Amino acid sequence: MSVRTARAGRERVLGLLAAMLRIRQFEETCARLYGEGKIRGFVHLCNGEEAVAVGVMATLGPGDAIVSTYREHGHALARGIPMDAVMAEMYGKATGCSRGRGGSMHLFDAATRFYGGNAIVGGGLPLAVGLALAEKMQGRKGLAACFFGEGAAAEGEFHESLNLAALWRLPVLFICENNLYAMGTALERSQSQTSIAARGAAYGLPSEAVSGMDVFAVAEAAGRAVASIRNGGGPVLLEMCTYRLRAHSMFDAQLYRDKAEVEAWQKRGPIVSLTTRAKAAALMTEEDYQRLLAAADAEVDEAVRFAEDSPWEPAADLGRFVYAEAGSP
Amino acid sequence: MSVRTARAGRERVLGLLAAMLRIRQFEETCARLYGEGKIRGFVHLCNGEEAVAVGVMATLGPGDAIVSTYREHGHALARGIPMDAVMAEMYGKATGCSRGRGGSMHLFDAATRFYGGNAIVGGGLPLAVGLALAEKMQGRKGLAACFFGEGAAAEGEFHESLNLAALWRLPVLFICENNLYAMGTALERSQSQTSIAARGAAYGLPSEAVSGMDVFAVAEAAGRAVASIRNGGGPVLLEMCTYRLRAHSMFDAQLYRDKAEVEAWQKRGPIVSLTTRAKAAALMTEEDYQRLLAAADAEVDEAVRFAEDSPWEPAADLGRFVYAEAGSP
Amino acid sequence: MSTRITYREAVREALREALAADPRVFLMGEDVGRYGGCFAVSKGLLEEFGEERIRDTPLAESGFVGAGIGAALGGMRPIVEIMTGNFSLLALDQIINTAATLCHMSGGQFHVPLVIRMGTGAGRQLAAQHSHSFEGWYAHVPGIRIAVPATIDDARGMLRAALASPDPVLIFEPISLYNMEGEVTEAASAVRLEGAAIRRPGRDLSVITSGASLWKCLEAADALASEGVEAEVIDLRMLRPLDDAMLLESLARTHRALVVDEGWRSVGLAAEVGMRLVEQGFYELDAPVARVCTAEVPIPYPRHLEEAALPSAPVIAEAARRLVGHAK
Amino acid sequence: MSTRITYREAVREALREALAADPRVFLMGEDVGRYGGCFAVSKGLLEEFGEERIRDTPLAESGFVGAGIGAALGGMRPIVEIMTGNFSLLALDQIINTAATLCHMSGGQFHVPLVIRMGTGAGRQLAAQHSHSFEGWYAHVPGIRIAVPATIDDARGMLRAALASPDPVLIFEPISLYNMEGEVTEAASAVRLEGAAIRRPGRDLSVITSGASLWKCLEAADALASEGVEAEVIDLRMLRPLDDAMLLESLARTHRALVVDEGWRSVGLAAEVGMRLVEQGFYELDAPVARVCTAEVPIPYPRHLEEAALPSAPVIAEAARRLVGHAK
Ligand SMILES: Cc1ncc(C[n+]2csc(CCOP(=O)(O)OP(=O)(O)O)c2C)c(N)n1
Ligand SMILES: Cc1ncc(C[n+]2csc(CCOP(=O)(O)OP(=O)(O)O)c2C)c(N)n1
Ligand SMILES: [Mg+2]
Ligand SMILES: [Mg+2]
Repeated sequence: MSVRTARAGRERVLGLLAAMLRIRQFEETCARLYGEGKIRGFVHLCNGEEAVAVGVMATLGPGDAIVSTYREHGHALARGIPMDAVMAEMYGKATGCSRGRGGSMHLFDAATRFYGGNAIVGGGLPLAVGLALAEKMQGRKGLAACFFGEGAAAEGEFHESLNLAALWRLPVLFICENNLYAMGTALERSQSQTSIAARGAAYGLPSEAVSGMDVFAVAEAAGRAVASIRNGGGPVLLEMCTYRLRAHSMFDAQLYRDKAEVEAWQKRGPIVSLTTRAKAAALMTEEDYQRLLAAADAEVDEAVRFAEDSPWEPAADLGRFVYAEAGSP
Repeated sequence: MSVRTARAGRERVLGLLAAMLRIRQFEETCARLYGEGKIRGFVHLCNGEEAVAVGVMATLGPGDAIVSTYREHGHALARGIPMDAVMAEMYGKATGCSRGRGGSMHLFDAATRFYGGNAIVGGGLPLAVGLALAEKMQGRKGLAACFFGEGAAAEGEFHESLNLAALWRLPVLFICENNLYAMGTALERSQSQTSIAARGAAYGLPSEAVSGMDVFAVAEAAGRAVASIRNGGGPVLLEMCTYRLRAHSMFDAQLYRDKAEVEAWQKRGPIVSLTTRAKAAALMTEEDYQRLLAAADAEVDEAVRFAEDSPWEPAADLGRFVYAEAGSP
Repeated sequence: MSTRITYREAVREALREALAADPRVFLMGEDVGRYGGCFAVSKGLLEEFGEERIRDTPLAESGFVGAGIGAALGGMRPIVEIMTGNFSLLALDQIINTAATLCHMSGGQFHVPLVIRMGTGAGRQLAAQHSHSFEGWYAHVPGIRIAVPATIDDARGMLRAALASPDPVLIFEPISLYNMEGEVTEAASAVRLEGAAIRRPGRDLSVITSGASLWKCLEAADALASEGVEAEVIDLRMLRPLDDAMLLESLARTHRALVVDEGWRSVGLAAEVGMRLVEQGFYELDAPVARVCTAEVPIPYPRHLEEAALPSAPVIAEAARRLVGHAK
Repeated sequence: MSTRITYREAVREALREALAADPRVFLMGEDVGRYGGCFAVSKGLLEEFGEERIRDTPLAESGFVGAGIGAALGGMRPIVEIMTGNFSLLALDQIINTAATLCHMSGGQFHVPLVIRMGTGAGRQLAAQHSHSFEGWYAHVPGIRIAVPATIDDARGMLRAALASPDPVLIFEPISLYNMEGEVTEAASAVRLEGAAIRRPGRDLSVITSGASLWKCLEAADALASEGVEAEVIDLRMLRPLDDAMLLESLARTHRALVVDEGWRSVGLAAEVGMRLVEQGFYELDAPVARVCTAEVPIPYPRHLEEAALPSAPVIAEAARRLVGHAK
């Protein structure tokens, strides 16, 4: 990374680091608030995987569509959904980005074309295919970026979606966040072919495995993929090799993996590794880091305040939005 | 084929030819009976694909389980379900192999471990995986042979099933009858990867493309696969390259393919090609052929008579077999 | 404006008009193009509109239904064809967990203006994996609308209305009606995606039905009329939302109701219709609401068993007679 | 024989006994092994029975449910776990088109002695893709049996009975009950896979329910009792087949019935129960059968909205009061 880092320049390093730190600090606070019972339901943190969200989003434009999973706080924040709206959604408040109805697993935002927040594993892939089809049929330049886990690659919808996208040469960027586990099930215990990139290639998709711990590597690979897609090259699959440093959700005793394994990966975490190397390359200082951290914390505090102060959706409105309301498109 | 044919010997040639002819003649009669309104519903003929059924079944034992599709007359007859019971099922008579309830698409037979007759494209694959799992867990030596079309390879269940079988090294013989079309949709218009064998390989299954028009090639490949599976080598995928010489079903104007294409394949048909070559190798005579044809016709006539004479299931028994009856296992 | 066409042609005409009227509309499904549709509904459309807009898909129900949802989110107006209701079960996750929930989960930000058409029902000896009527069952699910065109006019007009809906609409076309001929009597633009319709007025009992069963009920009503019993036959048209008001109005006149449905009886549409009448019209009832539904068996292949399984005009008439004979 | 355990432990105990008793039994599903089950039900079983019999599967609901069907056909007694009812929609094709039809399509030659267990229901703020109650909806389908254990005894005993059934049995475990504690009062071998149960006798109205709602109904019944209204609370236990006889017997005593179901109202279980009472017990009814169901919305995340969507003891009690206040 060091050469690339040097080339990247200080501004870029600080920008990417700031983006990762706000995700990290946001989620750390969510974990605390979960303990306090302010946030409920299933909450899945992306701790350790921030570089994927940040690196990929850096390469996308406002016309692109995003499809994500239940582990999507990072994607949502990196995409630009205001943190206060995301935090309010975690609380289930009316000011949340899904009006409180979705919670952690169902973040949505029309302004940034963020199509959720899908808690059906694999369920988002066909959606991304369709969004890309819409771009293509309408002659627009947008693409659909679709995040999913390596566990999802076992679902039939992965197969059906990759085939459709490849067959119709649709502008889809498939981003597999391979964090080696689907809940407690290790990849090699659930799939006969453990290279997700090889999977993509089997459908004729240009596919590449990338270090998902290195935000520059992510951004570079995504940038190349996006360029190729925009040039009409059809869909691309990126396998982001990463690791979930915390539990699957808030109810996970992590009996399925060794502490030592987690610790080894912790050292390779995207924030710590970027910081260490950028400091070594004299592109930033510990003060820079502390300043960004403080800024992130301040933003998070503000978001919590916003969420706390926000109203609940009235129970009388329970039945709204089951169908479109008059005046909807 | 000529070398193999010579090695095969007259008995074998005549045996395989007889097996294919009885399927062919059976189905020709079904087509006629359909025109007469004696057989109804959807009927899918395997004309042109008889070598696959006959060649594969020749390598299986009585302990093996068969899972098939709606295009299964050939499989059923080659497996040894008595022709009269199959014909009676075509009529929907109480003496049919499914007691008349299934018809053409749902042939079943416990005695030969024939598990249908599944009209959900791709639906049989997980079943075969489970049957194989049952063999393995019970320490039996049987395997599950699973027939499906190349169109089915696009379904999610293909993906899920191949992965499960490969992951658990289950004794499944996957036989893809690649006849190039799924109804009116050509393979290259529906799948980005048109080699089904390459598909299998992507899951780590030993996979091979075989001429499905050559009954010896089918039997040899199937024999090797069966041996490997019985030796604990895990599942195998065979792509049988074949062609459906008649329409998809009885309601198909075949607008999607050229007559010339069909005619070209007709010349490569499994019966005509075996006959021509066997005669050239002096392993059989035209008289042999006529004798086998007559025998097949006689068997078919007898089956029709049986079906005609058979009783209908009483309408009062409509509600039976929704649940197991007392005394069922 | 009075032409005789088949139900199949009516649907095709509706598709053609929709494709011609709006560039965002496209048709997608298995064999809708080259083959012309498994029930020949879309024959000729590929030649007219091209491969981009008449899209043959791979065999991948979940995938292409999901892609339809995505395309709808992306600004298109997709019409997805699923060959028959039984196969739609492969796509049910996408329909229920995604299409039906997105509007609500997103707090009203996103809509799924998707139309899914599928063949439904028995009557052609297609046996247990091709013959079931799931439209009533689908009506359980909030967030979707369920249309069942039983007449030529509805076959021709409902699609247009469905495409104008911002919500997902499922249109169930009874395959036994494709060859039915009839007059076009109404402008397609006049057909609404709401409300039941009285297909035959009557004073003695309300026979409430939908889809292919409508014609059996009308046949039964004719038989009853010759015996002096005047059945009012109501075609629900929409199974979700149900037009409770019209049903209750009819009941207030007839005081007896028979619900006829080609779905299985238990936890089916007929139970819902019956319960709504009971809940809202209990004191109007001179007899218990009665149901005639399909026998609770996977549909068997032979004609006599298939017929025995399905509602038929004689069985409907007999149930009506029993109901009318009933004094409270 | 009176031990205090949780519902979760009761299910685990049932699994353990079944695995120990019959080598054909195995458990298969996502994260049933290493992880211990997404709701910790199968914790410890992997260590006890090994990987062959406690099988972690890939994420492939249709595939492993279909494999369960195949294994059942092949002589095993698989128990397939699907994490929650919403995900079971991905496997619905296998359940309906195959498991439920095989016996009939094969003319009685083949049986599918498969048990599918899944979590069901809301109450834990898991929102629209994790919270729905589909058990009543599944009861539409002939060829399967639907069990909903609401008590510790049933959680412990129904599995055993289900494994003895030659037909596919779906067991829905309300996730909000997993932490519930109670006494084991019955030998598992005494628990039958049929029949409803009166959980509280009463003379003024019949409250008919199942699953997690049972406890809300009992709470409502306590409140009503303090007002002098004695509700009879019936736990359906089996949603297919339904125990009509017991329901009618109860109705003959109380003349009023309220059906409470956590599923959506339209075309749901409550409609079916209500219609059976109307069809068979119309002249016993002193008031229309009433329903309390979940609001017809995808379940929202925030607690106050989730609670507003679900049946609750106060709402049930209020409906009961209205019903009892009703004179015919
Ligand atoms: C269809 C479906 N099956 C099961 C689940 C339960 N579940 C939620 S997350 C998860 C693991 C998914 O693993 P992966 O795709 O690798 O993503 P990760 O959580 O590792 O980011 C499971 C099994 C679900 N939400 N949807
Ligand atoms: C799930 C499902 N979708 C669609 C169909 C309708 N259908 C029946 S056969 C068929 C084509 C299948 O093609 P293939 O798998 O290649 O087998 P072939 O008919 O060529 O033998 C289709 C689309 C079906 N039966 N099941
Ligand atoms: Mg993962
Ligand atoms: Mg084919």
